[in-house]
Amino acid sequence: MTETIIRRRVEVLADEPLIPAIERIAASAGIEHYTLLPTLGGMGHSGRWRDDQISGATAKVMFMAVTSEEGTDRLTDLLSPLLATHHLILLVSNVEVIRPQRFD
Amino acid sequence: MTETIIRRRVEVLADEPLIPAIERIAASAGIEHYTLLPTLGGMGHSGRWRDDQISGATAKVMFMAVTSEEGTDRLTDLLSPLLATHHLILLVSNVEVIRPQRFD
Amino acid sequence: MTETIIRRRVEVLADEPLIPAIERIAASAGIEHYTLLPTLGGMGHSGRWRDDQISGATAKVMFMAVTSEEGTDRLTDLLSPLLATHHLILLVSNVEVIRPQRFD
Amino acid sequence: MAVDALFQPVVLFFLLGSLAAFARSDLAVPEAVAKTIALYLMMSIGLRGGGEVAHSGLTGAMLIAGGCGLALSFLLPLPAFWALRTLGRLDRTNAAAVAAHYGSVSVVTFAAGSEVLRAIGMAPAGFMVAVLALMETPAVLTGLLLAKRGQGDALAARGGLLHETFFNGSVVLLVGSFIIGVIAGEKGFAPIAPVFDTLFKGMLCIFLLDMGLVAARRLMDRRALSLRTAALAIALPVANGTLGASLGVVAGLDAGSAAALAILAGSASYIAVPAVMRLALPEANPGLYLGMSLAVTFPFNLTIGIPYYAWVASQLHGMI
Amino acid sequence: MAVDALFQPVVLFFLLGSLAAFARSDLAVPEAVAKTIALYLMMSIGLRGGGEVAHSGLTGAMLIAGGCGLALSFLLPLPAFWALRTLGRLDRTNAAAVAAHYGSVSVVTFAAGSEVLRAIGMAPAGFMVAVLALMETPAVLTGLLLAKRGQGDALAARGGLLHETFFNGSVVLLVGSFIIGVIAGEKGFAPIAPVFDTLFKGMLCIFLLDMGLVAARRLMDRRALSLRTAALAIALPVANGTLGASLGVVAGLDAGSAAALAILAGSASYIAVPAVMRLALPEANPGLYLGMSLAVTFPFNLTIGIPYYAWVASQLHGMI
Amino acid sequence: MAVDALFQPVVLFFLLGSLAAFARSDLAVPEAVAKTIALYLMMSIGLRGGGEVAHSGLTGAMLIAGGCGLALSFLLPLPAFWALRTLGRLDRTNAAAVAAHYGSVSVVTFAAGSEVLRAIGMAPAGFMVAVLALMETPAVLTGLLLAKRGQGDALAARGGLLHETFFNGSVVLLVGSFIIGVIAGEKGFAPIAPVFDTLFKGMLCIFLLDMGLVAARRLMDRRALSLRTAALAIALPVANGTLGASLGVVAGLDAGSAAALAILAGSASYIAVPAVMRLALPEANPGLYLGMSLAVTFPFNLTIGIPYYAWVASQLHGMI
Ligand SMILES: Nc1ncnc2c1ncn2[C@@H]1O[C@H](COP(=O)(O)O)[C@@H](O)[C@H]1O
Ligand SMILES: Nc1ncnc2c1ncn2[C@@H]1O[C@H](COP(=O)(O)O)[C@@H](O)[C@H]1O
Ligand SMILES: Nc1ncnc2c1ncn2[C@@H]1O[C@H](COP(=O)(O)O)[C@@H](O)[C@H]1O
Ligand code: NA
Ligand code: NA
Ligand code: NA
Repeated sequence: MTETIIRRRVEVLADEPLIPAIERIAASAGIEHYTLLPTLGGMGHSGRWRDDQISGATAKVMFMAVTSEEGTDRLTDLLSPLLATHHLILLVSNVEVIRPQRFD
Repeated sequence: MTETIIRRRVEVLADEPLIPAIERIAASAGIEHYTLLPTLGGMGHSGRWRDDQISGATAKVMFMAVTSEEGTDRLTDLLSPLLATHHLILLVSNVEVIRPQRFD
Repeated sequence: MTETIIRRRVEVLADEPLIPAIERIAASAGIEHYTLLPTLGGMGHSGRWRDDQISGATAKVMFMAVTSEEGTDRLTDLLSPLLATHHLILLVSNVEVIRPQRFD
Repeated sequence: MAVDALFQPVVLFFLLGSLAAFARSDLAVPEAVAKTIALYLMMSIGLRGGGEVAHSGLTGAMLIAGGCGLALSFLLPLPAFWALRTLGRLDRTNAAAVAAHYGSVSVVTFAAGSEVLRAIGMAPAGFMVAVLALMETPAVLTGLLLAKRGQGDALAARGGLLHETFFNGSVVLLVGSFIIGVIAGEKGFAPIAPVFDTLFKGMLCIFLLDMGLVAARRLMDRRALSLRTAALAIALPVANGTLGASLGVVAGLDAGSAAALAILAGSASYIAVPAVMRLALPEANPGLYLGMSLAVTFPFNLTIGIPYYAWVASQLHGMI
Repeated sequence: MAVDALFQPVVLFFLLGSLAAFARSDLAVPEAVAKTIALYLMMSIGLRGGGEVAHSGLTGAMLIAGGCGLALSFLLPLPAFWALRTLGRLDRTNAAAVAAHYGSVSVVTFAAGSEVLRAIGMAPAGFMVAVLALMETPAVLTGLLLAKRGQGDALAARGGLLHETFFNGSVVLLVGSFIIGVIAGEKGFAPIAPVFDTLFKGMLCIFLLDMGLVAARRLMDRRALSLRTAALAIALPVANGTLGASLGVVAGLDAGSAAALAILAGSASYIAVPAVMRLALPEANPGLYLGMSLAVTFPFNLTIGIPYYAWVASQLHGMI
Repeated sequence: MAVDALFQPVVLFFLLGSLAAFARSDLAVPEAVAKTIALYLMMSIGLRGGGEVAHSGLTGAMLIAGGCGLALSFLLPLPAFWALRTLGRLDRTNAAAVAAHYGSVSVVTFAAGSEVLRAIGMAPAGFMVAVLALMETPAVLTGLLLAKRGQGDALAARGGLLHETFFNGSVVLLVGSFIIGVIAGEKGFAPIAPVFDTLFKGMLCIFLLDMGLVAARRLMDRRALSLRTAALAIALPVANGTLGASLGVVAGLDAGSAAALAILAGSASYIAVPAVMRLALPEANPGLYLGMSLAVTFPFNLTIGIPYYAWVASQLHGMI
């Protein structure tokens, strides 16, 4: 049986125009590898949004990175002051991977 | 280090025409905030489906909400009688958030 | 309160042309049911990619299946020799379901 | 005539799509584009039909055709339901859902059929587009009554399914474009005709390429179709189409319009009705009703049904 | 004239989209296609404007119009900011963000307006497309200064927001297509004219159907708009448009070009500026600025604003 | 001539896309639309080529051109493989994968090249579209033999890669549309010509705008290209194109068709072959083969290669 090791899955939901900035901040937290996932819409404190794309300004993208505990902490620390002002959602959960050295 | 607190991530995979109804049911369970995610296709007991969109009837959407244990229980109770008849998939997992008051 | 039972969520991120093969391998591991999710882009050891679709060759798709511990082990064993050569990402996590018999 | 119709590029692209899917090719038309072409076809059909009505004005034939269409859409699900229950051995819910599809109409079948009728000198009247719009929804109501499920459950739209039925996107767009066509008239239509008229047949080719792919993949994916239901997916359109042609001729419509009524009666919905059924009768199997209407009836109509309906209508018309 | 403009298919499709959304229909134009049509409209406007400039050559009127446009875009945010602060009771950041939208321009309003002007014999000069391009960005700079946030925070683009502002996709495409139009000239444009000229109005119909859906859904979704801000979303374009018409006439532009300048001044951005603001002033509420510009000002301009600007410009032009 | 070709809107939009990407603009053509335009271009090329063949009938030149094309596609990967191994210092797998791309062809390069040839009075014969289709796949087989990997591993398509190769979506669509063009003939093509003929060049502009964005972003994202491989991505098309022109002239083709054969030989696949290679040789680096074919060879061919191939072919043709 292949052995698996626990890493952290960090997910950040952010407005599309902010994604390049999120990528830069993640890199400065040592998180180089990530995947971007699309969304369709949602509802939050700032109301209902849809990915209407006429103005890409309100479309959101999910940034997802599997990384170490330390990487997660560094990213969380960098992002937490921005969560409220930039309407970001930050979620962290456990995930098991094989080839753990790829997710540090 | 920023402190994180555990909440519940509830995911409901449903046919696109049912999504407004899922939103209403979630609201009646006290879950006001959510995100909708797209899908491409899948395979289940009722066979293979693809998001061909000619008839949007078979496209599915993932409803995702981060909420409290109680909100999760209320939504699970409301949805569980409908799972079989409406071909819904309901998944619940743990997720850590900061600013926990936003996810109640 | 509706009772939930723990199953495993297996996620495989793979190039779009490989998805039919992943489906076949999953079936041979006894995993018949799954959902496919779209992606937008990402960054890994082999560099930055975007879903430009002109050549579908570099678009990636997320294969997601909720299954039993045993199904997960079988799939992990079948896929792990391929992870490095085929640039796959394999993630496993816990998820609670109701109607557990549907996720075996 | 029938053979000629088979060699139109529109039909050939449908065949190409089907063959590609059967050969397990990875050919695919992106969903967003296929959906947009469907919207485009409805806008174009509505605008052109409305323009013709603006030109011809309100006529008696129009009211007669509308009455025939309404009657057909309300009543066709009844014999279909009976056949699906007895010959098709379906349960009540599935039989009702399928019956609603066959009482309603397919916009693309109408579009392809109109092109064929025009090509053989049997152009239907412009108001047949209004009949098309009228026929989309009544069958859904009959279907729901047959299923004894006017109410729906916790997930069904509050405020009733009627809303979902009448404000379904494709119904709204078709009716709206028809009205815009009437208001705009010939002069208003001219500047947008390069998009909504000139491009029509080419767009239909791309759409039917996708329909071929989707229909064939659906046939291969689903095991919902039995031999019985597949046979009914051919028998129902033939019966309904013949009935439509007869009613049209008896009611005094010209041969082309009677043929168009036959095409409408013989066609089965696969855009508007499935979306409503998914909500109204969630226990009904989409593999069944989409398999029948999209994967069997549509290809049958496109290749054999349309020429047959035209032939029946012209024969009957010649007899009176 | 004004009434005529209201019955154009373009406007009717906008109404159809709005009504469908208000009736909670599920009608939707796929986002990818809506975005592509927006790109197409910019390419088409740029190419055609550039082609006309290639034909007419560089003229004095062109420089004057460019100067007027730049001045308007830089300065219009100032009175708007004041009105939004005092009458609209907005905080500094939100007032600055909204003011930037009203100083900048809407490409689709310009497109629809140009069609109307052409239809009533007041065709604007080709170089007004260049003025459109010039007016997109200066208002953003003024808006950022008003918000006292030239710098941005940790998330704001390194290297400054100016880059984001000037290399915003729609700005690049409009300017680039204009230059290509100038280089290609009439002869180079001919083979691509079937796409970028002949199809223009029909494509605009599809786009405005979507705009109607999006604007009405936004109106229903968001509670960001108060009566005060909604009223300002009508008062600001009227004031700005009147100012634009006056400046254009005084500066010696022909009546059509002065009307086009009025349309530009009266329109509010909902494509380019929101994307920049989301990055530059993330605390500003997108529900507010998109609600005002897209859900109130755009429909107002499309139906009432454009005919009004044309009327004002021709009246003022007649007076001198 | 060469300079003229550079100032076509098609090329200018490619440059605009590249510049926008290099300037890190957020301009983007939605993927679904870019993919659809690719499908459209293949349908259009196939239909028009088939129509011309239906008109001219089967000729000897057609068979000769087909034979030349097959030979080139099968054999060109051999010297390319050698050059990539020795001069490019690539390992066996990567060299084989890249060689397959250069033996195969680029549909869009052919499309842009045909327009240029037509514009300078060297229109290629209609059957060159069939040659294009013939040349897509043989190179893949040679490439797989060179990699000694006909079999594939656990993930490779069961039933062999041949299926994936021959039923690749773009191959199926091109061949299918060609056959439909032959069957439909001039009369069948007329009603769909407004879409598949009149719009062609405009659609190509939108597609090349996207190609410019994609190619330039790929150049910036990937570090897979060395100076050596980038140089080979220019040397290989020049060598292959010269060979193609010579073979075409020696085999007795007219100057235009020989030039088209040169363009095919000199072009490198970036749609069909990468999709197959991702499955057949997953260890090969897509950054390398897409970087070379899409980001270097395509822009080179579009701007310099096509005029060069036309010049070589006409020089050689004049010599005999
Ligand atoms: N509890 C939640 N669960 C899932 N998604 C959420 C939740 N809260 C917010 N979101 C998403 O994040 C977006 C921004 O949230 P907000 O800043 O509260 O408006 C929302 O529109 C949702 O898409
Ligand atoms: N075990 C599973 N893992 C992931 N997705 C599933 C699973 N079971 C069902 N699904 C998804 O849910 C859809 C409906 O399931 P069913 O009702 O079983 O047909 C399927 O088509 C899949 O997309
Ligand atoms: N640590 C990670 N977290 C999230 N996604 C990843 C991670 N590593 C790789 N990926 C995704 O997997 C793709 C292939 O990875 P690689 O084989 O490392 O190039 C990347 O382009 C990312 O989209
Ligand atoms: Na019917
Ligand atoms: Na303005
Ligand atoms: Na080649």
